Amino acid sequence: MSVSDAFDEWARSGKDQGMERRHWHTAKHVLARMPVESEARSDSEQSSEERSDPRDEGDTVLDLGCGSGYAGRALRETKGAGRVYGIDAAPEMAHNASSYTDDPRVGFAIGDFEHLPFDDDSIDHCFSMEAFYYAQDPHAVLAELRRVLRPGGTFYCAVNRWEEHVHSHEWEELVGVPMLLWSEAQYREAFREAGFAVASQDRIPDTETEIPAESDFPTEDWETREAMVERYREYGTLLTVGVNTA
Amino acid sequence: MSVSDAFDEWARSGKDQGMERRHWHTAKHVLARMPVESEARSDSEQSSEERSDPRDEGDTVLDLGCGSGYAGRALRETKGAGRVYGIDAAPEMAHNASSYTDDPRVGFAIGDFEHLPFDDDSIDHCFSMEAFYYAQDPHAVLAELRRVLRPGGTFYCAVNRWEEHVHSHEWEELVGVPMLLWSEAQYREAFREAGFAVASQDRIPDTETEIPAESDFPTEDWETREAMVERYREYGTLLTVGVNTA
Amino acid sequence: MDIICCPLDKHELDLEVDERDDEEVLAGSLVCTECGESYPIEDGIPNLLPPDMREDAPA
Amino acid sequence: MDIICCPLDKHELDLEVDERDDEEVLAGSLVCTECGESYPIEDGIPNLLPPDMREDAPA
Ligand SMILES: Nc1ncnc2c1ncn2[C@@H]1O[C@H](CSCC[C@H](N)C(=O)O)[C@@H](O)[C@H]1O
Ligand SMILES: Nc1ncnc2c1ncn2[C@@H]1O[C@H](CSCC[C@H](N)C(=O)O)[C@@H](O)[C@H]1O
Repeated sequence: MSVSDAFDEWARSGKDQGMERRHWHTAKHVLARMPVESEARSDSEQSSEERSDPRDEGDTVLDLGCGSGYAGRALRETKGAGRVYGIDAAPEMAHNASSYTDDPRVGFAIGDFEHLPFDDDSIDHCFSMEAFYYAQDPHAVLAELRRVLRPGGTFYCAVNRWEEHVHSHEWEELVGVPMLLWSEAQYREAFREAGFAVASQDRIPDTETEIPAESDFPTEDWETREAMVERYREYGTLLTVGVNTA
Repeated sequence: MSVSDAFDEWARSGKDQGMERRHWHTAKHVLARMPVESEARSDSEQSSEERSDPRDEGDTVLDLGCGSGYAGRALRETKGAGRVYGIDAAPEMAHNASSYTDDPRVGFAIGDFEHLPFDDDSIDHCFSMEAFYYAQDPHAVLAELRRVLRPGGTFYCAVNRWEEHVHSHEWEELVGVPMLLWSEAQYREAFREAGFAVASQDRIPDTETEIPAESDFPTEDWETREAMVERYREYGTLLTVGVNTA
Repeated sequence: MDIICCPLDKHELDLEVDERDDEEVLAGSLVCTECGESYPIEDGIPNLLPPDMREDAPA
Repeated sequence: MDIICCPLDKHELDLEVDERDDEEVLAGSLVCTECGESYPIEDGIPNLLPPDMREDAPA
């Protein structure tokens, strides 16, 4: 089964909203850090002719593998982002995402993050949650991002599965599609190789997922309470922030 | 009284260690995010002649207004930073800091962050906690940082006093020295004007400072419990991360 | 969506409208001005996958 | 401290040693090869403040 077939099925059965609810625990902290501007920056020198440039109305943000599209909606509401685009390879995801908002400044498209349908230097910031590791060629994604991001633009790459996070290793088998498993250092190195400066990297704990009492273990998903605590409270989400220094 | 006279007094009475203890609540989260490398980066092209370059042994980090120097010690221990330099305008602070470590790769100097005694392009990352707002000319500090940081280098600027943080407004009067009071947007704008890309900005809550029970208020320092909760749990520390895109 | 381009060669796209309401194009296509590839719009959402990744592509 | 330079003109510094132990220079000075300004080292710690900011500077 292809990744987008798998996620089409998820979208049809409403799992996009389940992901939104669960991912929000850490994604909201990721989004809070993004330096998204709601107005034209004073450093952007624009002639009056260019006044219809979206940038006059705030930063343009791209959400890679957007799922239900919560990130774009949140950045419009909390930071007044000028424009937000969500792309997803699964058509049903993009359709669901589109049905959850009627904000004309939030747009969705079906697309592949290794073949971005955006002009060079057209995006200020890119966010991606729990999607990057589905890339068949992650270096191609980074190269595409480097191309579409403006100089100084940021890539916020958040994943719940990576090498150091031992409890995420079995996921590939569970989901049934191939998944990248980079270490924290590999993320930093690949970002740098693609022409990004690594601005930060850290683990954002999920302090909200409820963890049952000791006596309830083993549960369906967890052998021990200790492992579950480690998964959520310690590993949580790995965030790597790259800045396009081009 | 000058800023450095004031802090010399603090250092003599051991307040440098009190600051370390209190600031650590949020500073440790700031330090955890820093992409400090412990080994030469694969992207650094160095001839064999340059092998004695400190960079071969990991990143070089500068701590501006280092106080007790805890940040440099922590980055050596947790991330294997290659070299760490702490500078402080108060001689007694630099002397105290130096007395707390005998790591030969941690060095301290008395210096002014508006007149940095470092070569161009010699530093990978700069950290600064609760110091930036003492600058008489903050733009000069940013210009100096831009000069000493390598392209792609980061400036981690952490402060507990800023415009949005209403409970920090009165500090200037309490400490008796002039203190900058920028808004979050002013930090972003000044960074960009100085040639930094803003990679992130957020508030890091202090979840560790103990807050007395409702019945203990008013305390010496706080009228209401609500205000104290807001100060620590909500505002905490403002972190702005800049990347030198030069 | 004025910054949208062809996912293959990154050239401009021409819009061909089949159906629209007040706010947006509901059905139609985006055609690359360079390579001529056509990308369908359904229910207002453009499908800008490379053609060989589209659902209807022969497996 | 091989990346240390003069805080004023950013030129190289020459080290003049008055006293040292096995590991470091305890007392001495760093003299700018360009402007000639001298920066004292005391207890192993160089004072690289611009001269007019030094404690001993006339107020
Ligand atoms: N090559 C690719 N291009 C674009 N989207 C992709 C992709 N590979 C996987 N995806 C999408 O990435 C999403 C991962 S699930 C995460 C969804 C959302 N970001 C959230 O946090 O809830 C799926 O919707 C999947 O269809
Ligand atoms: N212009 C300047 N140059 C260098 N250091 C300065 C300075 N102005 C103030 N400082 C120093 O900045 C420090 C602020 S107190 C914070 C100390 C430490 N970073 C901590 O987190 O605990 C003081 O030690 C003070 O001497």
